[in-house]
Amino acid sequence: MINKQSTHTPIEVGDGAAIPHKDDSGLFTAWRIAFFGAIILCLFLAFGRSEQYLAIFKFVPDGILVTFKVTIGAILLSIVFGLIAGLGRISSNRLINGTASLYVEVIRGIPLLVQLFYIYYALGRFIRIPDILSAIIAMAFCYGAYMAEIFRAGIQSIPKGQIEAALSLGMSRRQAMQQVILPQAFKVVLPPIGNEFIALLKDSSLVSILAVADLLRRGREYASETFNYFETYTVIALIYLIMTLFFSKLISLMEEKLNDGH
Amino acid sequence: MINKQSTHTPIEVGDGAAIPHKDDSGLFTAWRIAFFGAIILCLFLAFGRSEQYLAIFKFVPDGILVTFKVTIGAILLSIVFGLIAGLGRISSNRLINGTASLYVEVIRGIPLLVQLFYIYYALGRFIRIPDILSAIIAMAFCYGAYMAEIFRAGIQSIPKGQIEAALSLGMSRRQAMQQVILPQAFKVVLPPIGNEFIALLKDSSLVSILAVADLLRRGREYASETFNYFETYTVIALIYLIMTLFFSKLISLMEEKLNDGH
Amino acid sequence: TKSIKVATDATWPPMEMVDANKKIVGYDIDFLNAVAKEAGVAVEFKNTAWDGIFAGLDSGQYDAIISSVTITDERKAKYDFTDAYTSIGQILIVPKTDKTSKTIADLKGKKVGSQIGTTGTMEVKKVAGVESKTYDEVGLAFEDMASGRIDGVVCDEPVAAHFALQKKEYKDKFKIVGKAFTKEGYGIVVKKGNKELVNLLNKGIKAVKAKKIDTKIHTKWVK
Amino acid sequence: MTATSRPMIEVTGVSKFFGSFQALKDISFTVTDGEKVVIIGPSGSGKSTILRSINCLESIDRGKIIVDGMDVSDPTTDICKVREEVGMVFQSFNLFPHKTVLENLTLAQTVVRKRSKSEAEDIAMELLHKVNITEKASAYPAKLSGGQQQRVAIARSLAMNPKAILFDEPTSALDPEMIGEVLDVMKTLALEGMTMVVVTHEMGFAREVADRVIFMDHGSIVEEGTPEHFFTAPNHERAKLFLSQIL
Amino acid sequence: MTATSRPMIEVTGVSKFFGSFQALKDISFTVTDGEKVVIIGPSGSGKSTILRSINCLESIDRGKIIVDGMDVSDPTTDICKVREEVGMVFQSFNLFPHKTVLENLTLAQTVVRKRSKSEAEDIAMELLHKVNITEKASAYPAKLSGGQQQRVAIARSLAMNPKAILFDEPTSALDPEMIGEVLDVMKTLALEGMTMVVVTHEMGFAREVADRVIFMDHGSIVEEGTPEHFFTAPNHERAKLFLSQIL
Ligand SMILES: Nc1ncnc2c1ncn2[C@@H]1O[C@H](COP(=O)(O)OP(=O)(O)OP(=O)(O)O)[C@@H](O)[C@H]1O
Ligand SMILES: Nc1ncnc2c1ncn2[C@@H]1O[C@H](COP(=O)(O)OP(=O)(O)OP(=O)(O)O)[C@@H](O)[C@H]1O
Ligand SMILES: [Mg+2]
Ligand SMILES: [Mg+2]
Repeated sequence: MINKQSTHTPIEVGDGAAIPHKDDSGLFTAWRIAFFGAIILCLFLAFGRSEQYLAIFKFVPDGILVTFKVTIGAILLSIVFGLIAGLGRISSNRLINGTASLYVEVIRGIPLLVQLFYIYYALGRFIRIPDILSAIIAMAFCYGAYMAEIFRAGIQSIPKGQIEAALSLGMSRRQAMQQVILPQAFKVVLPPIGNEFIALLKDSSLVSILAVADLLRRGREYASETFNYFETYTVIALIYLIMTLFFSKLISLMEEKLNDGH
Repeated sequence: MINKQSTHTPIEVGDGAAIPHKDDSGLFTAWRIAFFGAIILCLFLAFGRSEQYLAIFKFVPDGILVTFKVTIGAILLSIVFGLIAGLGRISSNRLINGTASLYVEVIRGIPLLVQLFYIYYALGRFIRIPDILSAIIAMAFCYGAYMAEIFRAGIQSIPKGQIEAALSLGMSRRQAMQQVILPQAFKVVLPPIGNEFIALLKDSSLVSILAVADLLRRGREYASETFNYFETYTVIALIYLIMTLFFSKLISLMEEKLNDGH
Repeated sequence: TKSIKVATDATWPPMEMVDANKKIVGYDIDFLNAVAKEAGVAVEFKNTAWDGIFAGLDSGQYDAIISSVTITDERKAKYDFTDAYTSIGQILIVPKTDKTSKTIADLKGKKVGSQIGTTGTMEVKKVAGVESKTYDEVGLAFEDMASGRIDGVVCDEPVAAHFALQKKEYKDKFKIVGKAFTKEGYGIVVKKGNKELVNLLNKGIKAVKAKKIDTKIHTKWVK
Repeated sequence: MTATSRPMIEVTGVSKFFGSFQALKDISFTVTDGEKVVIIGPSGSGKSTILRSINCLESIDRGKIIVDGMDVSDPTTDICKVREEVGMVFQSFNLFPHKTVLENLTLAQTVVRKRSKSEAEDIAMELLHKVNITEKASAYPAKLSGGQQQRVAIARSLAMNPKAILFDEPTSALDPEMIGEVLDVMKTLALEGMTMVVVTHEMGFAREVADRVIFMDHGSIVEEGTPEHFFTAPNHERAKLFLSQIL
Repeated sequence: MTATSRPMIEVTGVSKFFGSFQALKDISFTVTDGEKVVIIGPSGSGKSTILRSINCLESIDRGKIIVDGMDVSDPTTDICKVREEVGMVFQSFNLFPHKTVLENLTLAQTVVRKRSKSEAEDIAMELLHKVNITEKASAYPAKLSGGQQQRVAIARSLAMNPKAILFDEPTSALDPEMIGEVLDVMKTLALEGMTMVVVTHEMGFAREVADRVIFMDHGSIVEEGTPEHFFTAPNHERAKLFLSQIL
């Protein structure tokens, strides 16, 4: 045996939806059943026996838009935060490194929902920003801590020889980072960023608590007026499912493309 | 170069708090500053200049208890769900495998918050169970999907020769699983389960939406009566931070122990 | 004309809610629109979660709140109110299977739900021995009572009538017991010290009441 | 051929496909009670696959395998029963790393044979003595050398009192200095009359121990005969070529 | 010693610690303009460390390194300036895998030397011609053999018009059949008068090209002299032992 398996085999289970890879046929089939099943169920509900469901489908579309806005805004901003903090995490300056590490450790230690409340309500006292924007900032600030670790790991996965070669050609550290390390790290971090995107799409539902009129909020509004909680949440769940499955497929296709390339 | 780094280097960033490993000195220091800093800040607030904070600290302790109850109940139950679904995911029976894969794919495709609403209120229509228990079941059902993937990966990380050796000694599949594979897989899955525990501790804050009187709910109740939003959410965030940092340290120590063992 | 931004938690039918076109509608909305017309200001409504509705006023995200806010001493200590524009009371709703309970005190050892941060919650908490459960929206409390997880709900009288009478499932299952047991007035909330706005709104409220517009609105929404 | 002529393992017309690739092509041979058969052949010729088929670790697509009177290919047969009667020793030892050497030997005895713990331990110690490794009884496999691990694996197999043992290249994962100690144990077993089917590249062992040598290539049995015949005058070109490369 | 006696690299009393381990012990030597110095020594003796110190990839703890008149160990010196003047070629080539061969050569020219793209490309093509690999200009490094990659790395270094080049075992990651092509390029460079410091185990190259050989062991310079002297009659026991092992 000579113990090939160490006790520390890292098992990777992302917090996003399961991105179906080609080699996992079970998940692959499950993806299909889930995706097309959800779509068919939606159509059936919308045009089936009762008017109720159709009304729900008519009520929520602008919520989907807000969900996208928040998700895309937050992922872009979190990439910025994450890149800054990730570079901070590998900085040799103790102050910068310490600050970045503290940011990562503290943010990841507090529930997202609590942070949202905090940033939205508590900090609202001091700065005045429109609500969708502050929801985006709150989400991005939180996800930035995870992104930071992704960027750090991505940058550190580039062999040391690369930066040494760049430096020995006379480039400054900054130039070496920009021209040599980051372009290579970028490719490495794309799959985990894809995973974070899916996770963020799901977590964006938390902003509904802040009365940001996203998909879930629209559903809750509809339900609170019509009392059709069961029907409404069925539709909301299906719509989220279709969205996350769609994007996880897209990401899995992108990853394949990336691996086919040089 | 002979391209040592593949474009698919898996980067592992758990959804729990950052568990501080010995080899990451930045995070290690950050852990200390964050943990002891948070404790000192709590003490300072509680016994410092204003009575306000002390009142908050007196209001929330039963919420902490509920948070623990939910977290521990949900992690234990999710291990059961996860083990069943994980075994299903590696089953050669197409129906079982398909069902388990579908569970994993669908659950991971829907935001936890939506599922909590759904399971809590939808479940309530059919069976009458107390609120904390239904919150625990809802959380565990969701986390079970992630656990399933952890168990699947853990079991599949055990070399095939192990099960073959057990079978060729006349053991049944079930005996081989119980006596040979699972005890080995157990060691492999402990670290990711630790990570899920921390993630669950944080996500347990979502049950506050279900009117379960956990830490966050208690805080929100207090804030909505006294209007001291800033102070209350500061305290809530600090308490969560101390809890997650404490447990991530505990887990990191346990992992070390485990690796020191044979 | 002057324009003010007003927050409301549109999950409190029939006082404030979102209609099928996602417009914020309800008693309060009609009422404030009438007031604004009389006072000569324009109003813009903003849907806000009840949970943080006062925090938003603190941070200046809007100028006023009209959201079935009962005037209480605790609230008056932190915010300024207009004169009461309607008077209501808290009322108890229990499942029809409960034949004995008449007041909250009869539900000792049981769970009573209400929306977080409302006067209903405060009334429940006053009664020792009753476990208070708070919800983000009052509708979720009714859902939970339908699942048998709680044994009573306390809310504003018009809301109770709306919930208990409008949905068939609830009408079959729940009943209102007794009469309203508090006497409260709803007021419009503004930031402490904003006398100018309070005076303006009070002037409008007086005019609306004088013209009996409020009774028309009342019959439209509360029946 | 030594011993009685009661057939222990009968392989008749066995074919096996992996997808569209045919790993075994109409294989037939018989191993009688007490006989020692050595299977040799180039990599990928199907040697492991035939052993694994006998032990039911692979299902076969055509043909019949009968072990000690039980039809392995019949789905109603209790496979565990068959496996109890036939031991198997793997190239990669496959000891259970979470159990001590002693526990490795007692596990199947208690779980499958339902022996009491003390009885199982007595048997285990006796067998460890036989493979000359008693001092490591309470060690974990990771602490043993490859040769020691393989000897424990053989003892573990013997603890089930099998009627035959299949060896799949038992020495090819070993450093040269450890091969001898494992082969010695196997020779002792052979002398005691155990029925053995051995896949190996150790030609010295084959010559010395085998009653019969089977040469496989591309999933077929190309040549079969006594060691003298096979090593001195093989009929087939492929066998000649193989021997010239390996010797 | 060839050429002028203007010192290009002056290393004076340099010591370097990794934690408590001393990797360099009071090293002093001078390389004059146009001189070719070969450093040899057993693994771990500090050869790479001294090269890396000259190029400022390691900081030194004691002593002084002056390159082309600039004091490397002085914190006020512009390190990039020093590195522009001194090229470095690594054992592992370290080409940029996300850039084509041509882009590998033009990157630093445009970014550091601020040359225009077309000027940089002209220079690059000329150098690729010199290292005899023009046909791969638009290929990515992963498609090149090791020998080709190393030749590109040398060309990349030359593109900055360095006054000296440091080679750290440039051929030891190469398959034997590719070593020649890289050494040929280095010999051409030497003939053209480039100042070179070469760490290598290629004794043939050292004999043929070196003006001086420095032998290091355990962080110290143990012996220094002409190749004839060193290879035929080294003074020190350690040098003798090393030569006997390597030749
Ligand atoms: N699980 C499998 N799936 C697909 N093909 C397989 C599988 N197992 C074996 N094969 C193929 O079947 C053929 C026979 O394999 P087998 O392992 O029996 O060869 P072998 O004679 O034991 O070779 P070696 O000396 O390398 O162990 C090989 O071509 C192999 O690639
Ligand atoms: N970053 C480092 N941290 C700690 N020790 C180091 C580091 N780099 C080098 N060393 C140590 O310094 C000593 C000299 O290393 P160096 O790489 O200079 O040796 P070398 O002569 O180039 O050997 P080789 O022929 O193996 O390349 C070695 O003992 C090495 O272990
Ligand atoms: Mg084999
Ligand atoms: Mg070196």
